[in-house]
Amino acid sequence: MADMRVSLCGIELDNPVIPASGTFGYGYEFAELYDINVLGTFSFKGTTREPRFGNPTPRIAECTAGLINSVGLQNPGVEKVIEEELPKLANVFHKKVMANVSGFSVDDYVYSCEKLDKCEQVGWLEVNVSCPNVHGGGMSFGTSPEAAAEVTRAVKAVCRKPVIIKLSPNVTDIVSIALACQEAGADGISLINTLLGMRIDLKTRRPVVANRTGGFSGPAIFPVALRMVYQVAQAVKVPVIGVGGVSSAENVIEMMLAGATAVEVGAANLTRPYACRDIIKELPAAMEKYDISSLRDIIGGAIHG
Amino acid sequence: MADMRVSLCGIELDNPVIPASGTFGYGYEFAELYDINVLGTFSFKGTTREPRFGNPTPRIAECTAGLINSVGLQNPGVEKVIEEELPKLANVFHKKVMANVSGFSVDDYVYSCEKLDKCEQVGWLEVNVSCPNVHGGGMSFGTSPEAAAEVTRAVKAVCRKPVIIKLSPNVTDIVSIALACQEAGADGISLINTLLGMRIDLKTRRPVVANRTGGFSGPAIFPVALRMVYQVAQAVKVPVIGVGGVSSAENVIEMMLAGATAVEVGAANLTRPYACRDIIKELPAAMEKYDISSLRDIIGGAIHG
Amino acid sequence: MRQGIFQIIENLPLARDIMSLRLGGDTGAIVRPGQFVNIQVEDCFLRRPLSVCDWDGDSLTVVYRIAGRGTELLAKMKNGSLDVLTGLGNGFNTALSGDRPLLIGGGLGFTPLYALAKNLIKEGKKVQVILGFASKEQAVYVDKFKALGCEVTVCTEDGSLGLKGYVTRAMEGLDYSHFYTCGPEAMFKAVSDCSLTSGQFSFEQRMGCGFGACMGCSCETLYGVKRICKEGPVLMKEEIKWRT
Amino acid sequence: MRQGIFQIIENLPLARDIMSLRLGGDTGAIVRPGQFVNIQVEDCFLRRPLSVCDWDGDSLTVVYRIAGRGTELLAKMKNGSLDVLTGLGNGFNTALSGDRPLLIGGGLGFTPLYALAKNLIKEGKKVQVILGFASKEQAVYVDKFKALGCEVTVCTEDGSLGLKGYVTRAMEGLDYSHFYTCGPEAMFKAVSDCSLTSGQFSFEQRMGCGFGACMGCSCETLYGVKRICKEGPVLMKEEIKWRT
Repeated sequence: MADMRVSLCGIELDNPVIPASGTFGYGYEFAELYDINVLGTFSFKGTTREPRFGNPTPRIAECTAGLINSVGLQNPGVEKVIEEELPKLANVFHKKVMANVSGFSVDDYVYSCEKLDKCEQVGWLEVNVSCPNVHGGGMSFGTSPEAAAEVTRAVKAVCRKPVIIKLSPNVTDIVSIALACQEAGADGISLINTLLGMRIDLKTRRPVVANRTGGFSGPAIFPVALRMVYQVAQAVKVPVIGVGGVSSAENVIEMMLAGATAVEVGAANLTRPYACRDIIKELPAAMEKYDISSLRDIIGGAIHG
Repeated sequence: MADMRVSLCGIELDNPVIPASGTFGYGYEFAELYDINVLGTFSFKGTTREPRFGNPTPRIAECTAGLINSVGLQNPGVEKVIEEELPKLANVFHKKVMANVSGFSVDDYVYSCEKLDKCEQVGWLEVNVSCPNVHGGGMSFGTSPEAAAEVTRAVKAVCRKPVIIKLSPNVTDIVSIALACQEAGADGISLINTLLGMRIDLKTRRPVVANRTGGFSGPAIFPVALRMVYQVAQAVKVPVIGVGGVSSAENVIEMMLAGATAVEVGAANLTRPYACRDIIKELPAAMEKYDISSLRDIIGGAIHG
Repeated sequence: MRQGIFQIIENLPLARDIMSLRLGGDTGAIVRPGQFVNIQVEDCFLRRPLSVCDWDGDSLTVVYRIAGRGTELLAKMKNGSLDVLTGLGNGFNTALSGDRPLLIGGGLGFTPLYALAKNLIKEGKKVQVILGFASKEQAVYVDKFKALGCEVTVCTEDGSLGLKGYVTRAMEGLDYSHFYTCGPEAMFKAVSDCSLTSGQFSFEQRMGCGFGACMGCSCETLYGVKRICKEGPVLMKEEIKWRT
Repeated sequence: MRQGIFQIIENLPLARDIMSLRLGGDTGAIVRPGQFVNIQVEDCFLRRPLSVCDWDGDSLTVVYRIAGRGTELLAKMKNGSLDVLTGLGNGFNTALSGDRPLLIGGGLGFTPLYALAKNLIKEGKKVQVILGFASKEQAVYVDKFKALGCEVTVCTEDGSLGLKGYVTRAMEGLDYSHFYTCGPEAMFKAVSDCSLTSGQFSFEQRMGCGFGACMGCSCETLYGVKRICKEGPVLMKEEIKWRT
């Protein structure tokens, strides 16, 4: 009997599969398709202090084995999320949810995290210091150890629940940023957010997305995500969530061997609405194929020796 | 009649297609397959002061839409390249070739570049400050503006021919590095080198390549390369060579719209030995499809407006 | 929304670069004209969203233009099966049509209007249709609309068929109870301006998922933000915020 | 080296996870036993290098183990065509065989040895063959070697067929003029140590291109660096630098 359970910052997950923020809305679209309680948990749409429409459209560009999005943190704002989205979510999801938070100032982060930390349904806060879509916004926090640590420290000061910092891959030395966040009290690190990418329309000779550049995700970025997870997992003591191009049970196992305690699935949800349910279904067979009885046992298995 | 000519640092190319260093050896393997004089030029195998075997094997890992290599600059050393490889090349290639140089100290770069600069066959020096495979080696030069500028300045001091600096994408701010190189006298910038990536073998639970991590290339990285070319081309005045995942005539045009004066083709040569010849053959039809009479005219076409 | 495997029944050209694709499979999720399907094309990462032009219990038809890599690959498929998401989007509201609805299609915009016309005719409405095309060569589906019993006016930009000019020219002096339109966004503002009644517009936008998960296709309306793929693609004239 | 499109004639299992693939096409570039082909499998970025087991004027056969995604996909292909690079690598040197060559195959290592045996028999040599397998179930091609007229000794690790133990056990006391071997690298050192003559080893390595461009498969020999795909896959006993 395959044991898929893992413990993420003191909360046990039935399995390590977590839909990534921005690819799963607040859960309902998918709850109409399958019982989302099969998930380990999910990270809801990036939430900010104020409501945001986000970037102008078009916001989507296709790539080989991936896509670029420049949604730009569209969300109803933290108050509405708490008053409207979470109660609705309670009807279809009975596990702790991961609250994904973005901001444009330390105060923003503190304001939103403090409110979400008090919500019964919220199990973890995932603090996004890395969204590449907001000019001069979240990006700056994620590209400097000091800024990332400052956000971490401020958020930790107002939260009782585990705080996971989601890092940007668009940096020279992601390990130093992860270490700074751990030093500042982060309970976990999730990586990677999207790579900054671009496509140009040959007919119009203009960038495909109105914002010109956007976040590149999908199977194409998996090798970069895996490398960074491997580097960070070796350096930090806190749990690491592996994110980036995961689209199969094998990818989940590979991420965990690299050092991930849990794994987020992003772009795959957009092209395959049942992707996460299917990955969870396929995990036991994949575990047997690779002689794994408990997923806990393989976390970081490729790091030593 | 489609005009494919472009001028790269004062030397006219029949077309902008250039096989990238490390995917075309010193040209012969391909000269056995087709007349390599159809190429704009090509960038030969990264050459160092001393002969190098490179990294231990396995050195290759497959990825979605790409591969990871950790060859680690295997080459016979600059003396042998000049005494043996270039004379052999002269029999099959009658255009100026691009000499790709790597090093582990400023002196290394100066030593090799000074010698290659004197070779009649060499048209440009492409200085690789970005090979991610050599621990503490080339990587460090490519990740700091100061170090990249120092190498540029030193090489320029001993070279009469155009010096093109090849940049690493594994950085937070590639524009600042490109500007530092231009400031230090670089005649051109080529980007991107490979992204640092990794794969793990689920059976052995060990990294696939012996060196653990390696350089990730192929169509998967095209959107990241295009974005960086777009950013750098806007910032610098010198010509930019677009490199990264290019595998079709459309990709060449997209790179040029982003600001590339010429385009290097890498991984595609490895899986499709005739890739560059085919891309050059397909360019006129692609130009007609997108209403382009002269490639020169579209360089940077997506930047303004 | 429902995910299903559909068999390719036929995939034939109607005109230069215009293809008609008929798929066999479970169409149970399609409940209104104006909804769309999202088709996974091999070797493309994203699905291709296409309006349903016509459907019955076990088959559906989409009409698409060969415009890029995805549709080029799709056009090459002459048999086999496709992974398709069906029943996407809100679709048209036929309850608002009144007795003499006007349907206005620009270019391939006629596709969702065909299923709509079928529906309205069945409901006993007097359906007037204006179809605008670039030229005669592009003018497809005209006879099919006529065969349904619609009163059809054709306009072409070059005058090679029907009225010379845009669809708005054909709207002048027409008497209608409500209108439904689909076509290039450039046409929408003009149609809205010269329209005498309320109406419904079917929008297009680049989509990541097509079922409301990614927020890639959002647009601002006078009544808040809507997702073209979920609360759209059909918006009411009164709620549209025109880009100025 | 030559690139060509080959038709799948048959792709059948010989044993559990062991497949035999016969391809029809231009084999003109294959000039020596021990050379390999590099096959493009759909949905895989890199080609799959496989030793040629047998070939004639217009077809070739490779035998492969279903070991990963690429070979899993390849095993599913029952017809259609494949993009194949042929005539890769140096191949075996038959001129050195002497009158009584010994061929030693470990696991699927027999594949290049089959074409070699055919060749040597044609040249009138007395060919002795040792085939090592994990067990009886894995022991394929034994009869085919016998049918060529070879003197075949089989070894299995579990003793379920022939001698119990490794191929080196079967080498003891044998009289031979030269040897050729292919199999797991772990077996090579043992074979080299107990061999009485010079011999040739066919190596395997992960390859990027298969034709000498990427330097991905290089190895150090006593006589300098060689590319397994170009100066190899066959190396002489005397030049091999054993990893200690």
